[in-house]
Amino acid sequence: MNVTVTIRRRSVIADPHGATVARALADLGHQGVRSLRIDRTIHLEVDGEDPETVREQVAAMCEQLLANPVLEDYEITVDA
Amino acid sequence: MNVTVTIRRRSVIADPHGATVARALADLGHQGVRSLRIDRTIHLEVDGEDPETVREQVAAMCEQLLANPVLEDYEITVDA
Amino acid sequence: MSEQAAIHRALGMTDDEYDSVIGILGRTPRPAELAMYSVMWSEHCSYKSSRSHLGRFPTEAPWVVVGPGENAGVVDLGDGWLAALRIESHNHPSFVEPYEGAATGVGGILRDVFTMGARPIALWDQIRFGPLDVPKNRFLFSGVVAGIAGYGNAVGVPTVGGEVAFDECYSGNPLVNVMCLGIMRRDQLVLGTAGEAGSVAVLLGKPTGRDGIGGASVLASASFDEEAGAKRPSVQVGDPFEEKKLIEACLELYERGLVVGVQDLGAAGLSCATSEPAARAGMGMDVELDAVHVRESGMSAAELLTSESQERMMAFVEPSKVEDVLAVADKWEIDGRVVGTVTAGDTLRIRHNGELVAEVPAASLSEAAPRYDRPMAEPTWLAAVWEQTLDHSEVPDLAEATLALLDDPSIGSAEWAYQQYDHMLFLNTVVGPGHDGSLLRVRGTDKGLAVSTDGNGRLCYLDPYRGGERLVYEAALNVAVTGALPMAVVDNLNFGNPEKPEVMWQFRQCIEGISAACEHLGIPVVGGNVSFYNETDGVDIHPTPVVGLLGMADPIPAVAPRLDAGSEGEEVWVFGPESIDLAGSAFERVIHDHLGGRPATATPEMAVAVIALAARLAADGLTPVLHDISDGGIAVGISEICIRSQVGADVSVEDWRLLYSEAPHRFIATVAAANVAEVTRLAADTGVAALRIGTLGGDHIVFRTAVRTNDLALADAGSAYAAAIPRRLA
Amino acid sequence: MNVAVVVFPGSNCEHDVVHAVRLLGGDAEAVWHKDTDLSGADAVVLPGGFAHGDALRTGAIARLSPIMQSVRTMADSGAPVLGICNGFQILCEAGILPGAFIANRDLAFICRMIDVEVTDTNTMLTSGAQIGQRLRIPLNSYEGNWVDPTHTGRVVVRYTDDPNGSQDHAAAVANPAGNVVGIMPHPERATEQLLGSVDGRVLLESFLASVPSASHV
Ligand SMILES: Nc1ncnc2c1ncn2[C@@H]1O[C@H](COP(=O)(O)OP(=O)(O)O)[C@@H](O)[C@H]1O
Ligand SMILES: [Mg+2]
Repeated sequence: MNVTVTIRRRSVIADPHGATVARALADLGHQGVRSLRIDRTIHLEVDGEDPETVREQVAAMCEQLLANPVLEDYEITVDA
Repeated sequence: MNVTVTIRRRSVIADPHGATVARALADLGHQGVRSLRIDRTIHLEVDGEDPETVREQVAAMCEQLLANPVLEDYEITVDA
Repeated sequence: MSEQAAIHRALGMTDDEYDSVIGILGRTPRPAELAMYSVMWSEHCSYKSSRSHLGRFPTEAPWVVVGPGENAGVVDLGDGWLAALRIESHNHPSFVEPYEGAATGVGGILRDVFTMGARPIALWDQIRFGPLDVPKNRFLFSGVVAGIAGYGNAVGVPTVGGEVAFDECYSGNPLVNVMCLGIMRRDQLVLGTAGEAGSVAVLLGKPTGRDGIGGASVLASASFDEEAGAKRPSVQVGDPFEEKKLIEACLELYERGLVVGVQDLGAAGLSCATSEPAARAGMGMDVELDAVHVRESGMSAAELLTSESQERMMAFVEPSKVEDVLAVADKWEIDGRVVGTVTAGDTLRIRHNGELVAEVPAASLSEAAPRYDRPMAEPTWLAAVWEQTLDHSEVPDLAEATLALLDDPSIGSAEWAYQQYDHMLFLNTVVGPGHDGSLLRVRGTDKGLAVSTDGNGRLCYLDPYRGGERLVYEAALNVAVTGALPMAVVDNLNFGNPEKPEVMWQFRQCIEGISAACEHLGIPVVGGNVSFYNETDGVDIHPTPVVGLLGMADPIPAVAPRLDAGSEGEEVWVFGPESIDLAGSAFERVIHDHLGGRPATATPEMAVAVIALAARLAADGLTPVLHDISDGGIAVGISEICIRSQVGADVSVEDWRLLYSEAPHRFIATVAAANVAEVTRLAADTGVAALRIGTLGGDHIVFRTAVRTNDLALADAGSAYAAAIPRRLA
Repeated sequence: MNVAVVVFPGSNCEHDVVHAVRLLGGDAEAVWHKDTDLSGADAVVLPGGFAHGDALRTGAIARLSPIMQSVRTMADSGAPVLGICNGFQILCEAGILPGAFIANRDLAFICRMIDVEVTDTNTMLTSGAQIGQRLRIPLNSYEGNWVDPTHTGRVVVRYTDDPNGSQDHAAAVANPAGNVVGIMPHPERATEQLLGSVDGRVLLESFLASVPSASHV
C-alpha cells in the first residue's frame, strides 16, 4: 500500500530554512509572498492488506524514527 | 492564494539519505517497506487574484530558488 | 553519415579513433565495447593530448616510492612512514551542479589517496570563479563551497587550506580543484594491480546506477555552450557517509593484508577499474556484469561499464581471502560482490545476461589510446601584450590603494569559505587556513608536513613559462615559512581548448617552467591531473596550472611562525631581492584594471637561498611572523600581519612601487630586537638581502615613501579585509 | 578501560577524544555501536561526527543503535555521560537530554574558535571550572542551534557571542543530576597549546575527575 507521511515543523520552533527562503524570494523581487512553510513528505510503499494495520505500523515508524516529537507533528495518509 | 509546491528528486538520481532511512527502518524490523522517497512540500501564501498568474509566478520561484532543476522536478497546485 | 558513425561520434569518438578500434579488434566493436573505448579514450581518461608533454616533468628522487602513473604519488617520510598525494579537478561537473560537482570532486580525490593504502589526513581546495557581482557566479561559488564542506566535513577529512580567486575569465567556466594528502606505514602501500591469474575481483561500495553515464566524455572532455543544461542527466551525486565507511573498510583490508591490489572507480567506472589493473598486472580478466549490485533495473552493459556512480572500489583478492574481505565489508555496512576473476593472457572478457558483450585486449583500452601531438604556436598577441606596460608616473594614495586591494575578494580574507570547512579534525592542524602554507603534525613522529597550493592564471597568461616557474617557487616559499623543506609536487593543469595551437603552446610552456623550477629545487612531480576544454563559447580561460607542493619539517618547529603572532615593538624586515615588478600584479589589476607587460623571471639560485633562509628562521623560532610576499606586495603582506596580529605598523621604503611589487623570492619577517643580529647574520650567510622597513605598533598602518606618506587605520583595514567576500554575497 | 568512546558509522571524532583523554591521564577505548555491553566502562563519551550521515535528522538513526540502551542505563545510574557535538545531538534525539537541534541561524556550517562562558559548575563537565569562566573552544557544526520548547534544559555553558541562534545561547546542557552533559563545541580540540588552545582541559579534567577509577591514572 502507498502511504504518505507529512512531517510538519511545530510553529513554535524557529525555521531557519523557511526564513532564509522567504528572504531570498523577496530579494529576487517576489514581494507577494505572505507566508511560507516547508514540510517533509515521506512516501512509503508498505506490504499489507488492511489500511488500519498499515497505518499503525507507519505510526510506529514515525514515533521511532521519522518524526522528532520535540520539533515536529506528523500526519499519515494511507492511499486506497 | 494558497499554493502548494511538491519538490521531488528525479528517480534516476541517487538518494543517499532515502536509502539510509530505508535501511534503518528494516533494521528496526519494519521489513514490509518496499520503497521510500522523501519529498519537500512548500506551502506558500501568495498575493494575487488570477490562479494562472500566481502559478507562473511560483513556477519562476521554483526555477530560480525553490527547486534544483538539475536534480529535482516540481509540481505546483494552486488551491482554490 | 552512416548510423554507426552517428553512434561513435555521439560518444565523442572521431572517425579515426573508431577505425583504430576496428584495427585492434579486427572487427566492428560491439555496443558495450564501443562505449568502453569511447570513455577510456576520452581526453579526461587517456590524456591523449597531454601525455607526450607530461613526460617532461622530473619524476625521480631517492624518496619517491610511487611516481606518476598510479592513483596517487607516494613519497618516503622516513621512520617507516609514507605520504600519498594527488590533486584533481572537477571543473565542468561543478558548473553543471556546483554542490554535487564539488562534493564528488572531493570524494574522487579521497579515493585516489586511500586506494594507495593511505589514510587521507587533509584536503586543500583551489577554486576560481567569475566576478561576484554576477548572480550566477555567486550561486556557483556558494554552491561549490557548500559542496566541499558538505562532503569533506561529513566524510571526516579536514580541509585545511586552499585558494579562492575571482577573474572574468572563469565566469562561464569555474575551476574546482582539490588536493588530498594521506599517510601510511610503509607496509600498507597498495598498488592498482590485479595480481596473479586466479585472483578475484570484488566490487565494494555503492550500487551502480545511471550516474554520470558518459560523464567522462560528455562532461570532462567537451566544451561548454548554452546547452550545458542538456548534459544534466550525467550529474553524479556524492554520499560522504558511504565513502566514510568505504575508507574504514579499505583501511582494515590493508591492515590485515587481505588484498593484492585496489583500483578506485572514477571516470570510466568499471571499464577503467577492470582494464587498468589487468593491464598493469599484464593479465586478462573475466567479468560478470550480472553480479554487479545495481540501484536501477534494466541497465545495459554499456551503462554498467561506463557508469560513474560514486563511492565504489574494486579490490583484487586471493581466492582464499574472499570470505574475509566480504566479512569486513559486512562489518562496515557496505556491499561487496564478487564480479570477476583475473585470467592468464591479456583478454578482458565481459558477460551480461549470459552473453559475451565485450572481448578486448585489456591493455588496449589504456595503452593503445590515441596520442595527439597537437600543433603548438606562440600566440601572435603575446608580444603586443608585453608592450602594454604602465609607467606608474602618478603616485596613488597609498592608504586608499592598499584598502582597495584588501577589499578585493581574491586578496581579502577567505574565512567566509574556510570557516565552513572542518579544518581541525584529527588534531593535527598546527597552521591551518588563512596562512601561507598549512602545517600538520604527524603524530607518533617529530615530523611536520607542510602543503601550499598555488595558481596564478594572470601571470601564466602573460608568460606561461615564467608563470609556471614562479608558482613552484612561491609554493616552496610558502611551505618554507612554516619551517618545512620542499619535497614533492603534484600539479593540476587547467587549460583551454587543446585543439588551439596557442593553448597547446601555453600548456607546454607552463610544463617547462614548472619542470625547470622543480629541477632547481631538486624535487619531483609525483602526480597530477590535466583539465582541457576550459572554455565557454570559444573563449579560453587563462592558462591556470595549480601546483600543490608538499614539504617536511623534521622536527616540526616548537612554535611555527603565524600571521597572528606579531606584537608591539617587533621590527619588520623584508628578505630577498629589492626589485620592482608590477606586470600581472594585483595592484595593476585592482587599481588600474590592467593586464599587460612581461612578469619578471625567477632567479633559481636566489629562490633556493631564500627558501633555505625562511625554513631556517622558522625552525630556529627567530621570527614570530614569516609571510611570503605575493598578491598585493609588501603593502598587503604587512597589512595582513597587522590585521591578524591586531597591531599597527610604521613602514617606510624609498620607492613607493616597492610596496606593491610582486617580484619573486621575497618574504616579510617580524623580529624581536634581541634577535635582529642573529637573523641578519643568517641572511648574510645565505646571501639574501635584508631590508629593515619598520616596526610593529600603534593602531594605524603607516606607509612612508620618498614621495608620499599615507596612513591607514588598522580597524578600516581589518573590516575591508574581512568583508571582501561576504559583502559581495549579501 | 574506564572511558568508553562510542563509534557509530559516520562518527569522526572518536580518535581525537581517545587521544585527548589519554593525554590528560585518562584511559579510553573506542566501542562499536553494535556492542551492547558497557559494563567495563565507568563513563561514556558520544563523540562528534555525522552518525549515519545525518540522514533524516542528525542523531535520529544513531539513537536507535543497540548500544544506546546501555548508555541510557549508565545515565540513569548516575555515571558520567558526555555527548560532544553530534554526540550531544544524539543524546537529545534519545531523550536523555531535553531539546533538539535545528540548522544554524545563518544556514552555514561553522568551524572556528568561539568564546563560551561557564554558567553552572554543578555538573561532571564543569565542576573544576569557575562560574563566569571564559573559554576559547572550537565549534564545528551545521546543526548547532539548540531548541527546547519545554524550557526544562539546564544550560551550563553559554556562547558569549551567539554564533548559531541556540536558545539561551546554550553551548552545553546538563540533566538535573549533572552526570549527563551535552556540549556543542569540542573540548578535545582545545587540549594542546600547539593546536592553539588548552581551554578544553578544565572541562575534560572535570569529566575525568568524576570518573570513579580514572581520576589518578
Ligand atoms: N599534470 C600531471 N602531472 C603529473 N602526472 C599527471 C598529470 N596528469 C595526470 N597525471 C598522472 O596520470 C595518471 C593517470 O591519471 P588519471 O587517469 O586521471 O588517474 P585517475 O583515473 O586515478 O584519476 C595519474 O597517476 C596522474 O598522477
Ligand atoms: Mg584513480
